[in-house]
Amino acid sequence: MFSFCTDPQSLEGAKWFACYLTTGKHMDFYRSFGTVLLLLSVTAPMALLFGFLAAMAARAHVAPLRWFGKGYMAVVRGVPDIAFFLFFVIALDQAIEWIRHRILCTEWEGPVYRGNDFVVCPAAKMPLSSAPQWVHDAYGFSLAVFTFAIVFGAFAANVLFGAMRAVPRAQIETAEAYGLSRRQAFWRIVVPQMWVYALPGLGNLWMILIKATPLLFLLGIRDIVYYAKELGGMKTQAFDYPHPDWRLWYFLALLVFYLAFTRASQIVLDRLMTRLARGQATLGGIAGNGAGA
Amino acid sequence: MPEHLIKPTVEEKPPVIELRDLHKSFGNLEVLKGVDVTARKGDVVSLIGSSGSGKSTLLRCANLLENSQQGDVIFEGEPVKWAGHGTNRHPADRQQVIRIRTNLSMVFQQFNLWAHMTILQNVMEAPITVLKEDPAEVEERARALLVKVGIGDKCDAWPAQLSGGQQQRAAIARALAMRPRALLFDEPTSALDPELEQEVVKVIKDLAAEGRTMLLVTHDMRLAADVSDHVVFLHQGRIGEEGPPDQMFKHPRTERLRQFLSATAAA
Amino acid sequence: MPEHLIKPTVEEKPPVIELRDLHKSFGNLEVLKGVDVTARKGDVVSLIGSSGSGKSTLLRCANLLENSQQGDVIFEGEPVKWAGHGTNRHPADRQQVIRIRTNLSMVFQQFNLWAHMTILQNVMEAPITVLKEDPAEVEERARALLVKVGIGDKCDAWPAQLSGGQQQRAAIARALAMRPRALLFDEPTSALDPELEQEVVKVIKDLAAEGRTMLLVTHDMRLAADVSDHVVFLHQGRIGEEGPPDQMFKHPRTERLRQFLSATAAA
Amino acid sequence: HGKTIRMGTEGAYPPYNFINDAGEVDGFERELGDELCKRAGLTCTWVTNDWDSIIPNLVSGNYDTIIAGMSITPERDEVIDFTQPYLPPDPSAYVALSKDVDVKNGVIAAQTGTIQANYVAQSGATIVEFATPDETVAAVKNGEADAVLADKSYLAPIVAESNGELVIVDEVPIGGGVGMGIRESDTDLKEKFDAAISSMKEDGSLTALTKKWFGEDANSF
Amino acid sequence: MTCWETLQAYGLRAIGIGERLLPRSDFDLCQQFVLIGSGLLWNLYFAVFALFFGFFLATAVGLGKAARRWWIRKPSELFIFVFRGSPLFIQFFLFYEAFVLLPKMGWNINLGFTEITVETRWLTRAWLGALIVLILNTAAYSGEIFFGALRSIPPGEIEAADAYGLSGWKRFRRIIWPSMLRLAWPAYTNEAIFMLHATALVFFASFPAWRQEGDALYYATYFADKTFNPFIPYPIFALYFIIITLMITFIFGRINRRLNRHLPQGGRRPLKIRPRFIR
Ligand SMILES: Nc1ncnc2c1ncn2[C@@H]1O[C@H](COP(=O)(O)OP(=O)(O)OP(=O)(O)O)[C@@H](O)[C@H]1O
Ligand SMILES: Nc1ncnc2c1ncn2[C@@H]1O[C@H](COP(=O)(O)OP(=O)(O)OP(=O)(O)O)[C@@H](O)[C@H]1O
Ligand SMILES: [Mg+2]
Ligand SMILES: [Mg+2]
Repeated sequence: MFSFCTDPQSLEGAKWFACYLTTGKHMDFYRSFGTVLLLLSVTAPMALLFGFLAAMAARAHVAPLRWFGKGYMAVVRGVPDIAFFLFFVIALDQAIEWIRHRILCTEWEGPVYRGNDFVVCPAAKMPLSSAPQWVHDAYGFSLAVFTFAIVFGAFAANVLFGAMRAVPRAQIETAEAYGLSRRQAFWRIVVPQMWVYALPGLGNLWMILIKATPLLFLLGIRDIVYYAKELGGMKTQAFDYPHPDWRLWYFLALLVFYLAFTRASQIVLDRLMTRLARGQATLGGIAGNGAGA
Repeated sequence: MPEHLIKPTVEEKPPVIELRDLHKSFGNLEVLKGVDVTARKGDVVSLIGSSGSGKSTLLRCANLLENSQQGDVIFEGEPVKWAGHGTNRHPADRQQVIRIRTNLSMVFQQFNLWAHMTILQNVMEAPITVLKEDPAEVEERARALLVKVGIGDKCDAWPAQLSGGQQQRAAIARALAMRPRALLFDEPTSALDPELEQEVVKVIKDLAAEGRTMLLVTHDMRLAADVSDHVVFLHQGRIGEEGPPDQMFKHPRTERLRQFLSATAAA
Repeated sequence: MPEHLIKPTVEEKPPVIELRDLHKSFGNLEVLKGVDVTARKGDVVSLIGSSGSGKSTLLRCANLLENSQQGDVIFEGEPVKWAGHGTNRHPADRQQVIRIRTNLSMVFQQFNLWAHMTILQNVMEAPITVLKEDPAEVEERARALLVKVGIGDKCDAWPAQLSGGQQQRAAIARALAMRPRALLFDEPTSALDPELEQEVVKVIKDLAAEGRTMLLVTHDMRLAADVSDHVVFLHQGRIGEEGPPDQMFKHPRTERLRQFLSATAAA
Repeated sequence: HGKTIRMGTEGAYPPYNFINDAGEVDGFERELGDELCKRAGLTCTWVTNDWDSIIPNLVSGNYDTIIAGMSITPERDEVIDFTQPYLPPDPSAYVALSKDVDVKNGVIAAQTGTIQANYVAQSGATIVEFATPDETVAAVKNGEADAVLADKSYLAPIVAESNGELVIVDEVPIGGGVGMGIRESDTDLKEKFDAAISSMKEDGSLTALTKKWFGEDANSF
Repeated sequence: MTCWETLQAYGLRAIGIGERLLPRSDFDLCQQFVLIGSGLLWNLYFAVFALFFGFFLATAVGLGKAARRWWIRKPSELFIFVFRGSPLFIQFFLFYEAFVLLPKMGWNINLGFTEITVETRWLTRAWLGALIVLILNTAAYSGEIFFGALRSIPPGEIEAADAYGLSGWKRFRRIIWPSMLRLAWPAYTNEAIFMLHATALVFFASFPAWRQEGDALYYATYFADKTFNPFIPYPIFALYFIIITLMITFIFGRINRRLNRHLPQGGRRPLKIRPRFIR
């Protein structure tokens, strides 16, 4: 990075740190913050969409649709996320390749499962083994996003389902009394009113999503926690910049990042809540009285 | 009032809301035990009766918000189609229900204004989304209605910022904006002062003159006497007595009604 | 009514609730613009006025549920101590507030029953936990009160299962169970039929005879005329006129009150 | 042919493999792997994967070889195939704060899921398992554990740089040699790498490479 | 080994009772079910105790955050902010580092009839150290839930309480607390589920496992590691958790129904759901 960094062994003090903190690996570390933010910004809307669809399914009058919605919520919510990430992504990847194999390689001889191995024709590999590395990265990233969206979609569905039910019956009844159809009452009354009830839950979910990003490494993506562990671990003389176990400092840095990020999110969410709560009397409107103690 | 003056009028007008032998229970509590009510075009039918006698429940059954367990609900000659039996009975045809409700507006005892909309939006909502009317035109009408009920300055306030009486007037404006063929009023003047009550009386009379049909639940005997063509006295889930207001209030035939009314007279 | 008959009575009784030059705004909207009201021991003071004139707000200020921005609230000669100024003004001494409220029960316009308790529990709650009375004794009294207001059979129902009028009566019973020295009623008969209204009138008169003081907001001029010793007409945040009911209702002095009352007379 | 061979490694086990300060895979196996690919005439790219799922991901085809300091054990051999070893068995070492620690009965730290953890569990000592090798060493330093058992080649530089704080107490031979893991169905690839390893063994370049990374007195072919 | 023998040998392995050595070859389904199931004891232990102690702390913290006085409110806000704002595994890491640095000491506490020794060393063990972190963590999350519920209690009901002279502890105990609990319950149910899930992180990323005694995930990873097949142990692990989650949902649902018994059926309002995932 700096011109004086060519011989790390000779460096001292501030210069040493200047060089140390600008190594290629540190640069990757800083970039991984971007990866995390990108993941969040893609995953959140997708999870919300999944959640909304599932919540609607769970309210549906068609029984199989309802079972699907409720089953999705119950099962995915029941499984700890770690377990989900430990085997679901591999399964998902295999499923995709298996389908491609079925479509693309009709004349392929031999079974797909050979003993322990899962072997599909080269044309069905996802992505192709000849593809450049960034395609592999993008594919891995998409799988991660999709997995996150499925998991968080279940929780979002639960929040939205509850919020839809929290809208006072009288409000919906009145709409129906005025001839709004179920669908109209849903879109015109329930959906606008539910956000007040849903936002605390969704906000919470967003906070949790932020803090779930360390699981990315389980999905083969190098995130900030991976780098913090990597960089912080004890470095012997085999490295250019040897140092003892510094994980504590790296983790403290992560702590600061997470606290700052959640704080910023909280401020935005609070603003949003104030906007939404306009007019709807209950929530916090008369907070002063609510306090005990 | 001479009988011969009323009879012919009643017969030539077609019935708009008909309830026949309506039964409704909440769990073990039988609230309606077979009630028949008919409201003809342009008529105002008042429901009176002591607290808890099932007046609100009756209105809610007429509007199909509550499923009655037995009996018929007939709107403009078209009987509601039912599916299921007993406590499980419910309307079979959603389209029919919506069609009926579009022509039948209700003012709730607790007002039930939509909390996430301003007063003006509350009034404009149904005409625009249900009747698909032109928003600009609806807005003009809505503002006029709000001025008419005396809260023209509260157009942009939220429901939670209004006093009880103001909310009630907004609810009335909302019902009128639909220009329905029939209206259900559940104690529309409970939170209003006498001045405003007179306004509401005027509104109801105007509506009746336009040929709209109304079912009105009220505790205010003067209101009932003032606007009704027909009064129904509900007692313990059955009709205790019914008839034209003059007869009901001046010459009650049953002991129970006489007793009920004596309270008003005593005051 | 001859003046000399009223004057002495008024003077010998000590004031229980006194509001002096009370001001209250919501944001830019000035609802109370300097109001003085005095209720003496055993008196029933009625507040009348059009919808939105600030009657509910006045009661809430008297009970210290709403912080007024200026003026004094005096209960049994003891002025409320304030801290802060303007919109930030609030009572300085929590103990004083509690002491005052224990002796001052309120019946809310929206009833505000505690939804998680049965009707009986609602009535028994405050006497047992606040006044530390004997539960068995309180229960007996509570049941008697509920029977008195006509919902003895609803002791074990939840508030959400009651009709509007039943809830209102439960709220009245709850207030009476405290045996307070003064009561605040916000439209206590809005959901009641004439029969029940008469019951409430009787209750109020009995309470007055026992020496309890009452502030009563109502739209029902007959009720006001019937029970009040003194009537206050609120108009646009100020007192439009006040006086004994006979004078107020029969010989209103201001044009505004005359107009307000004409609606009642017209009916 | 145009197929690119994807080389899977862990990237967290110096000096076998690690991510260097430039953020690239580095270490003994990086150099070895690149040389083997050259000799076998293959194009190779490097992929890192978490140790826990390194075999399942090979089996399901996310990369084509594992070259991650993996000892050849019978259990692993049941699931995947190994090339011939490119490193002889590396002894494991007990490291403690003093020489007189009882490694048979004391509290011994090891990384979860390693052959050393297995060994300690059977040895009769009380085992404490940590998620990373760093933590095992830290546990000895702060007194949580009496000693740590890990690959000697991993521990040796740490001991050397500890200024006498840590000492090697004992050595035990565990595990077979280290080889490349390859899918059982991929016999073709296995042959190519076997041939390349043989050629490196023959011309002495493997020994040179081993000495470069593991020191002069390291075992090698 | 028959499955019954396996159960006898490994049923309580996670708490140190039974066979000392884990199975090391010829793994069968029964072993996987039994060992992962025995590890579940740890997950249950952590979840139950963390929720129990956390509940009281959470009530205090939630009330604290709603308090008028700044010197009560600020510390509660800070507590909630720090523990909700950072991932659980970082909390585990930092606490473990701190616990390790504590001097290793023992105190003898005389209870009159018997003497017990309290050692700081225990703090570095999962059963105490991790439990403390979990308690603090759940207290922060539930505290926020309770705080939210406090703010959505119908103001009319609190006003009525004020108007009748109910104040302080009485007002809280009789009027606010029941309503708060009712409003918070759906969200609190989620919290309980997440607490259960969070227990899987104890041995996975932070505290060391002694004598190969770990939680369900520890054994699931053990088998995945030995058989190189993630598709059996992890789904078993998931299945166990789904079952327990359903049980929690059922029990909490029962309580919820009781808390809501005063509302007409169909009109129940499961207010504010605030679920959470990993922290
Ligand atoms: N929270 C609030 N925010 C803003 N304005 C309010 C609020 N509460 C009341 N107001 C306004 O204050 C005025 C007086 O309200 P109040 O409830 O005291 O009227 P009222 O005399 O009791 O009327 P009613 O007889 O209709 O109940 C009304 O114009 C109302 O819109
Ligand atoms: N959801 C419910 N569950 C159980 N009982 C109910 C329910 N709703 C109403 N009731 C009971 O049904 C009876 C009739 O109630 P309704 O609301 O129709 O009375 P109402 O005639 O409108 O009385 P009011 O004049 O007091 O409003 C009452 O005794 C009430 O307790
Ligand atoms: Mg009613
Ligand atoms: Mg009012």
